[in-house]
Amino acid sequence: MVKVTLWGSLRSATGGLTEVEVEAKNTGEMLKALAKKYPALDPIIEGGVSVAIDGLIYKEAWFTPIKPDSEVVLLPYMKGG
Amino acid sequence: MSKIHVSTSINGDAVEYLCEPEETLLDVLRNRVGLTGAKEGCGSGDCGACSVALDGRLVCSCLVLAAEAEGKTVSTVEGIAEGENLHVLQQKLLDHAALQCGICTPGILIASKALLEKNPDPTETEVRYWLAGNLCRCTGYDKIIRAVMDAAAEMRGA
Amino acid sequence: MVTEYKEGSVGAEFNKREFKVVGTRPPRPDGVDKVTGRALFGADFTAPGMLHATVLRSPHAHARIVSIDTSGALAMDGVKAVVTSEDFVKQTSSGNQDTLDNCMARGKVFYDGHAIVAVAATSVKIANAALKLIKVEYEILPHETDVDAAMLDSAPVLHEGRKFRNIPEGNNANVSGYWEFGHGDMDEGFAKADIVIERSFKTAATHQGYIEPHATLATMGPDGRGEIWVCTQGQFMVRDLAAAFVGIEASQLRVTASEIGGGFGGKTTVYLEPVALALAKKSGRPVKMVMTREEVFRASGPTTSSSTDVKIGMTKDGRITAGQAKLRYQGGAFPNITAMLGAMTAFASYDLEAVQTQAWNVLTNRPKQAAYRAPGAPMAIYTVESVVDELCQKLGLDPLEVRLLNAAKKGTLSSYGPTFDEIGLVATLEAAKAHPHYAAPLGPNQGRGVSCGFWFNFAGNTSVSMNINEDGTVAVIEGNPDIGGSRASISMMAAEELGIPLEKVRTIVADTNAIGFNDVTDGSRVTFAVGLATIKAARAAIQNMCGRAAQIWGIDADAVDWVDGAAVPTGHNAGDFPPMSLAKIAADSAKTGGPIAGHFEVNADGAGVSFGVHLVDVEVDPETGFTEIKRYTVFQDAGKAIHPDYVEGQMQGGAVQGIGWALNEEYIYGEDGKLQNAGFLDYRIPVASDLPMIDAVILEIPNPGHPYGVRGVGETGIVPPLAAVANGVSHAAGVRMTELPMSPPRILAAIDGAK
Amino acid sequence: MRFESPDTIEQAIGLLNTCEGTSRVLAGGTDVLVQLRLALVEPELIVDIKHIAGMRDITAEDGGFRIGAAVSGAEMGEHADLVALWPGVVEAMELIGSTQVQGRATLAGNLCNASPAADSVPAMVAANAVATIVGPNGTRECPVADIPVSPSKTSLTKGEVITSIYLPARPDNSGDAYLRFIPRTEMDIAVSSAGVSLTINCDGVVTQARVSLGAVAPTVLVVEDASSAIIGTKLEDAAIATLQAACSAACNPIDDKRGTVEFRTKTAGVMAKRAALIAYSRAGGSK
Repeated sequence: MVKVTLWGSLRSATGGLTEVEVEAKNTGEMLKALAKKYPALDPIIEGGVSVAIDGLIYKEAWFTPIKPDSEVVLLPYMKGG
Repeated sequence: MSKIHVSTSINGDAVEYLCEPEETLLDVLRNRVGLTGAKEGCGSGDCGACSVALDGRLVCSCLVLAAEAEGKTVSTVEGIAEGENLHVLQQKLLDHAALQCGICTPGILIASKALLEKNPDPTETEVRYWLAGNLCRCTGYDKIIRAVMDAAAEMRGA
Repeated sequence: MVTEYKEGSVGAEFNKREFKVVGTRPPRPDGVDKVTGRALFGADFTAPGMLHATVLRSPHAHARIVSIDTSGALAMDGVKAVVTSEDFVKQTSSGNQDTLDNCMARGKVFYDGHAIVAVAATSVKIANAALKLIKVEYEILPHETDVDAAMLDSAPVLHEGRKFRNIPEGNNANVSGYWEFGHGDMDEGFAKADIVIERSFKTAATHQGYIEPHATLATMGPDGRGEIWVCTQGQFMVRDLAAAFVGIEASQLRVTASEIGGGFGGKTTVYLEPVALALAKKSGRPVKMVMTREEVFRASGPTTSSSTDVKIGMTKDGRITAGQAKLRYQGGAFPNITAMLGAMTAFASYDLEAVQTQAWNVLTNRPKQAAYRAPGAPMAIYTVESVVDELCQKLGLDPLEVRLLNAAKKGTLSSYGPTFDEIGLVATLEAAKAHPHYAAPLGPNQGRGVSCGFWFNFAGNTSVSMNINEDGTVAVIEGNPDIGGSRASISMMAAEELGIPLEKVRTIVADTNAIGFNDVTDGSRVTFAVGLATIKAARAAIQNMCGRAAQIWGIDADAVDWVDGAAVPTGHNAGDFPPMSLAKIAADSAKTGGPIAGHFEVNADGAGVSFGVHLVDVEVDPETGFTEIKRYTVFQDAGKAIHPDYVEGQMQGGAVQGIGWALNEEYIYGEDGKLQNAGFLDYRIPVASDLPMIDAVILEIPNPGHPYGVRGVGETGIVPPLAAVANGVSHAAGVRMTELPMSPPRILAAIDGAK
Repeated sequence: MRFESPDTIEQAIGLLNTCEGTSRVLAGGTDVLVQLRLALVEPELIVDIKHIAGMRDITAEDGGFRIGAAVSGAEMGEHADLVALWPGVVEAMELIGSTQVQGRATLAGNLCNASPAADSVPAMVAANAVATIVGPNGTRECPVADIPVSPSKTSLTKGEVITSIYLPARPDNSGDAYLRFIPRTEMDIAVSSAGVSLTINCDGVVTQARVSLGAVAPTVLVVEDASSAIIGTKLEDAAIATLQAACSAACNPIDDKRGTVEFRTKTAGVMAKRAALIAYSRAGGSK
């Protein structure tokens, strides 16, 4: 199981939780599992998110491995100038 | 409406062109003569990207009618280097990394050249005020000012 | 041995090494073209038979388009084609549809300057005359340009019936985005504080202010194949959007990026390109479009304006106990995420137990915002750094000491979620503290301002190819427009990795058909991501060259190493052969298997965040409110400065854009919703005489995610100046300034109000 | 549009007088070309006066200087005697726009543009400058102060052209100065401005003064109360304060994107105070 921290405003999609647990070995699995467990997250994930694993931000990368003790944070999709 | 025939000298070459009465010197340089070194950043004399020397006098070519160039000499950025040899100012801008995007560079060169012809030993403040009409959005001006000061020193033989 | 890139390897890229080319200051490869006028920018392209197109724009801030009659224009001699929104393909993604609707209004105009019709004719003069013959019937609607007013229930609704995701109850229909970040118990945090300051701030919308107006030239033949030449931050972005809007496949559209006269985020989208392509399609002729400066201001994206409430608690010894911010941004008539980025970055410099930020994006009758250098961060961090400064002032504490005491560092749970890895904030603060500037005396009416700044930096999709020429030179082919000298830094990294002199390398920015996909030049990503891909492409080429040498020597490829630009046996056991140079291997390449090249494609990650600290001394004229910048020093973590001159250039340029934002730049709208200062005369960007030299101090705290330790440097520099200048002015004027720009009338009114 | 560059003033007037539509005189062009660009005017005729004899000359005349209508700001700044006599007028002219604009912009053009914020006009008004106007009915002289009548409007009639501006002679121990407030250090339009011309006696007492304000009313204001506040004084603090207050009291500005009523009112007084001190010092007074 990996523990995923969600950004605050996603609370409404998870019944008030900002930390959730899903079974996943990489980011792609994690996102799929999240969308399945919390269907309200599906359109948000579909619309584009970033994932921070152990402090590094990944914008789109399904196969980035997640270790069980990794710090995983779901973040909105970001863009610079 | 018939066009106006203009005979002029651009960077030392005799040039003739036909222009509309409302066309600016900048339009003609870029669209009729094929010299695109002078840039249009504003069209209102506020940015200096279109700077040229007209009979040796620094002007914005967007504020000069093409018809006014009859019988005059025009100097643009394309005429600053001599063959393969860059002008000291050009070399100093490169040495000091005084350009990022480079769109203001032709105007900066023409304006600085006019300054150093008039005042070979300007202070930093004089350079800054002289170039106040040449907007640069990339560099914060620091390296441009250093490059012009350094070019002035070299041209004085200092 | 060459280190293999392993899919998914995290934070393991950086290896400490001695550099030969990286860190030096050679002249840039495109420099001579740019000092001689040869460099071709967006408006410098022409094509035989070319038409010129101009755009009819809305004179109203908000109106329904009842009808458009273009027959008069079409009947005019010299007019070859006219397009409206009806000539474009409806998009499936709402984001793309918004961009298209911004290029050409569909049903409604949302702001003064919104494009409605474009006309292609044999000259600009004829095209402009034709625009006057177009009849548009409007039903004028009430408008709103202010962020707070647009949130009121009484505000006119821009997009009736459109639903936005994740908007909490109680927000009106103009709220298109809501985000929340943070951790910890806020009540507990504020309870621990000895002092709590709560303040509200406003910042005006500012424009990127690139000196080169948008310009493009498009062609399209009856075979449905098109080409576009354009000044853009991303030719692939232009290809994808323009092809989708006009309804052709990506392969049929080739886009070439010209030299670009500044972007700062403002050229990461399309305005003219799809329109020119549609006109070229209709007319069968090349079509050139160049914006006037007025159009750039009225209709290309400025950044957002903001209204923010900040509350911060501090103990009397300077520990921040809690920080809270409510950020309301407007970025024009279409949704955007700038407020979100503001909420994520607001408190990023601090190690906090309790932090909460909330952000709203609100739609207003202004042009669609575009990214502007660290989008969202400058105005958010301005508010936090202003309150921290005021807390220090009230408690009599040194502002740099307090920042050091609270600084985010490795292991800090960031205010936006993840835990920080190696970061350079403490080193940057310490450098500022130790600098002579910080100890220099101040004169009368002078004040010193300090601020931290933060930006994420991004990486993204990147493709690089590298060809080893038979004469021993190297061509690097990349796909990111060079805004500030990136061809120099990319060439330097290629030379470094290959072990050859820099003069042997030439880097070009290729068109969309000549190289794999690349994200736009944004997010401070190019030196990081393209650099990384260049290094990996070089390693691929090196592997190939080591293989050739191994074959020539008759030894295993594993037994060959690459040292100083030559293949060498790994040791005596491998065999005794003199080094075989790149030039030698290249010269024999036809005989050893053919051309040698390396390439690398990746969606890169690991960009590495960056921090900066700015110090500024200002002097305020108490009789006029005029602010003079007396001294300015920038400290910033670059990870590794590949070409220090251009790193300094980014730091200096960012600082000066921020100074402009702080002091004089603003979008001014009248009661009629029209932009009043659409020109460089009254949109006042800093001029040379406004400024002192900008001292730049580069720190190098290596980014673990890059082989050379590079961090992006382009954006962070614009973040601290807003608060640094505001804090300096507040000290000099003796009154806390809470609204940007701090134009002289505003400062004088504050001084007089405080008397 | 038609472009003409006549060799004589008579030809120029003939062209302008017979043109049925809108016409524009072109000297430096720094206003006219911007108006053309923004399509604020679409003239039928442009008459370039730079080829007419005398238009580009600065001539000494009766102790003063006659400045041709096509003399650029840069040329004025390079004329040492002119700068010595009327430094305030020259510096006002040289504040207009950039170095590039200085290469073209003219006193007469700045005057005819009739902007309330024109930099050279308050300085010329303080200097009692006189314009020479040639028209279909002959030549006339007109004080510069009477040329602009409202924003963008002048008292010139159809076919009339300003051919020169005369800056008069002045007594010894005179000085003038012009200051404006702008948000940046360069490249802006004046938010408020002041011109001061004064003469002192051998004791340093002001004997004559003329104070003008720009950008705070539809046309340049001459503030008699401000002049009288300093005549008979050595610009002591009290006199200066009275001048400043008189200037602020005279203001009748508008609120716009460049400044508020309050700001213009206040800074006009500040500019006048500072300009007066500079003019005093130029006249040889010491404080």
